[in-house]
Amino acid sequence: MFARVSNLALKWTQNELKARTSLYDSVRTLKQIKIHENEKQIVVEGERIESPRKPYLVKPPPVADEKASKACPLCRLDLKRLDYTDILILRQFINSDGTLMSLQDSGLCGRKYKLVQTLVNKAQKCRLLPRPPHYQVYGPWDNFNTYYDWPPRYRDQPMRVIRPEYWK
Amino acid sequence: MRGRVVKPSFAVPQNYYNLYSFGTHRIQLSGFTEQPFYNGLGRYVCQLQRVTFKFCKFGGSSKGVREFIETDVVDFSRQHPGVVVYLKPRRHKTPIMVTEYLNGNSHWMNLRNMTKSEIKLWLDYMRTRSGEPIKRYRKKIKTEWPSIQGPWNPFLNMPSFVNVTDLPNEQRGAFISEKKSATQQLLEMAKDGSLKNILKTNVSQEDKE
Amino acid sequence: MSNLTKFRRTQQWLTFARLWYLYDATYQDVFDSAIVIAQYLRGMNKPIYDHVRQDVGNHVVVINTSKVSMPVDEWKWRMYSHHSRYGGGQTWAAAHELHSKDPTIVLYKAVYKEVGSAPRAVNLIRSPTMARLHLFPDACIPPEIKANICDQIRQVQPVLKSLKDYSEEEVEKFPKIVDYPEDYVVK
Amino acid sequence: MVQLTQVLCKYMPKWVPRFRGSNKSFMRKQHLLSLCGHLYGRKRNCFRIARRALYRTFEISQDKRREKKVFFRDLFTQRINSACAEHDLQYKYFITILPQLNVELDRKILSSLAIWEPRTFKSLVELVKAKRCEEGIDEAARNATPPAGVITRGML
Repeated sequence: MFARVSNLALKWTQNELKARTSLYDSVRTLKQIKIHENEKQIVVEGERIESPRKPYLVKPPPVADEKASKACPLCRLDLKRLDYTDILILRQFINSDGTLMSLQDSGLCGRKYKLVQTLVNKAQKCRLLPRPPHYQVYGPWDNFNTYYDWPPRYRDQPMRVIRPEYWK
Repeated sequence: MRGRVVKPSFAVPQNYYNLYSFGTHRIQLSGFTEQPFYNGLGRYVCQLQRVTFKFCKFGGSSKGVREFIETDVVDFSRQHPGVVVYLKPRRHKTPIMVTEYLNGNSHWMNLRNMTKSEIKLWLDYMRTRSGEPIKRYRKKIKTEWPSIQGPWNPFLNMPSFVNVTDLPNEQRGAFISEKKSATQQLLEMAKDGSLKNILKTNVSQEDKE
Repeated sequence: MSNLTKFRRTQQWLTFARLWYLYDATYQDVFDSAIVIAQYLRGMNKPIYDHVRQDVGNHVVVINTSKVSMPVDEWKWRMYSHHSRYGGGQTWAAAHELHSKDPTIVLYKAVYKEVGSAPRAVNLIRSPTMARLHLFPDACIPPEIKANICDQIRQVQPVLKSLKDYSEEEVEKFPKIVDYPEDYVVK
Repeated sequence: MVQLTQVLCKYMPKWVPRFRGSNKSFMRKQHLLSLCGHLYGRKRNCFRIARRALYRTFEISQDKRREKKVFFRDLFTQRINSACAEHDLQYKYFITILPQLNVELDRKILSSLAIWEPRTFKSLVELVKAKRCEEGIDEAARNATPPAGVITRGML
């Protein structure tokens, strides 16, 4: 965790740091909200369930430098050219309804979290990932296939060609 | 270029001059070296078909032609039986020679004040021609077999499976990216075992206990 | 005996054969694929290409033009002008309006511009070349055209797969990078 | 204005009438008109107009001779480009790596090889691919699989 002392880390309390370090050691158990209704009363309880896809959880190879071994998963994997098209990776950082997990939940460092945030937004705009419930759709042009090209090629700038009053 | 070239309109009629063309590149006839029917490959056939000499019996300019006729014409025709020689005396006309070839071309030539030996040389020159006009050669070489391995064709480098599979075909049409994407890198790292699976390590610890 | 024997005549037919190419435009950029299509239409994919003496152009059959893609927001600001040749008859339509009206117009116009961009191509070469372009909004092609197709043009960019396109098993087996934190509530 | 027709027609055959006293002006005009056969309208018939047009053609052909070299070089480049694309190799790699293999062929010969001797051209392309895989400069080269049938120095 201390591989990079990001400003976020300073705000966390000691036990949270301890919680983050033991990220890989044991299998997590999740809580799910269960609502039971019978004639008189409604019971809401947090039920513990297994975290899904257990056999496929992977841990990057141990690194000699002790501090680096505790770095955030994406930094340890150092995948080159992580792009908005790698949705099987990005999918693991979003909730079931499509919104991005918070920084603490995602277990990423600040820099990688920002990168994943932009990539998830791009993927949602190109409709590769499911869009969150109240996603702002401005017009019919959002429903067509789009992609982000890098470096951006500004092909013949139409806005300079067409008179302003015709800009719908 | 609008229409064929206009030949110089001198006193001479048009169709006699067609074995020569001169002037700038655009005007000249251009082409490749050609032999009629691979002449000389199997055997050599003299392309000269007939020669007509027009001369004046008394004129001074036809003196050379008259001498040539007295001495050399008979020997020439004995040596070259395939060539027909016509002698046409024309009073008060300049001496000319018209040679016609097997491919239909003909050539007019003025023999004014030429000596006997000069006419002999010109006749030999005209005899050994192929009847093709003198041109500007676009290429100095010409071959009947330009390609040994067979010229290129669209189906040469096309893989054979394309004939069999019905298109659109994934393998033939998909985009080939030179660089691996992050997903592929992760899958390869997982496959070649460089990513240890946590659960396996945990299981081994429990076995040990 | 002329130079052109039977063998040489058929050899010439083979070399100058006019092929039919197929192009799958799913998730391909309109203008990049237009460049590639224009090249194939004019026969610039052949080493015997010569823009003056012989026309070595091919036919190109484009399928799935409705699934064609453009860079972000270009559907909105890419404008197409039209003029009814009467006074004040100039109108503009955005790409998404045209595309929803007729899915083949956007690609047709892109190829139209690209074919005409070659030197001295506009008057003579463009109209016969464009006649060799066949656009289909979806994957179904008339059988007589499908019988002619002999090769496929490689796409210009990867087809982006959304989460729905991945098979259930693929998603399941993909390595999981990090687990949920302690007592994380599944939203 | 310099009278050029005399110079141009110095290869005239022997029997064509010469520039003599009586027919001097007629012959001079006819010679010039003989060079304007490919022009249009009065430019090929009337002497004073034909002369100006003829000198104009000389200027144009002077530039065209320079342009022709550029035009044909681009055409050869385009042909090699499409021939390489058929073998899934980019033109820039082909044209830069060939000289390193001491294959100093220019674009004219390479394009004629691509048309008339396609097998030879294919072997040249595979030579380049093998060299690229061997050096592995960029990531694409490292990922590419070397073509079979190319014998390099270490193999024998």
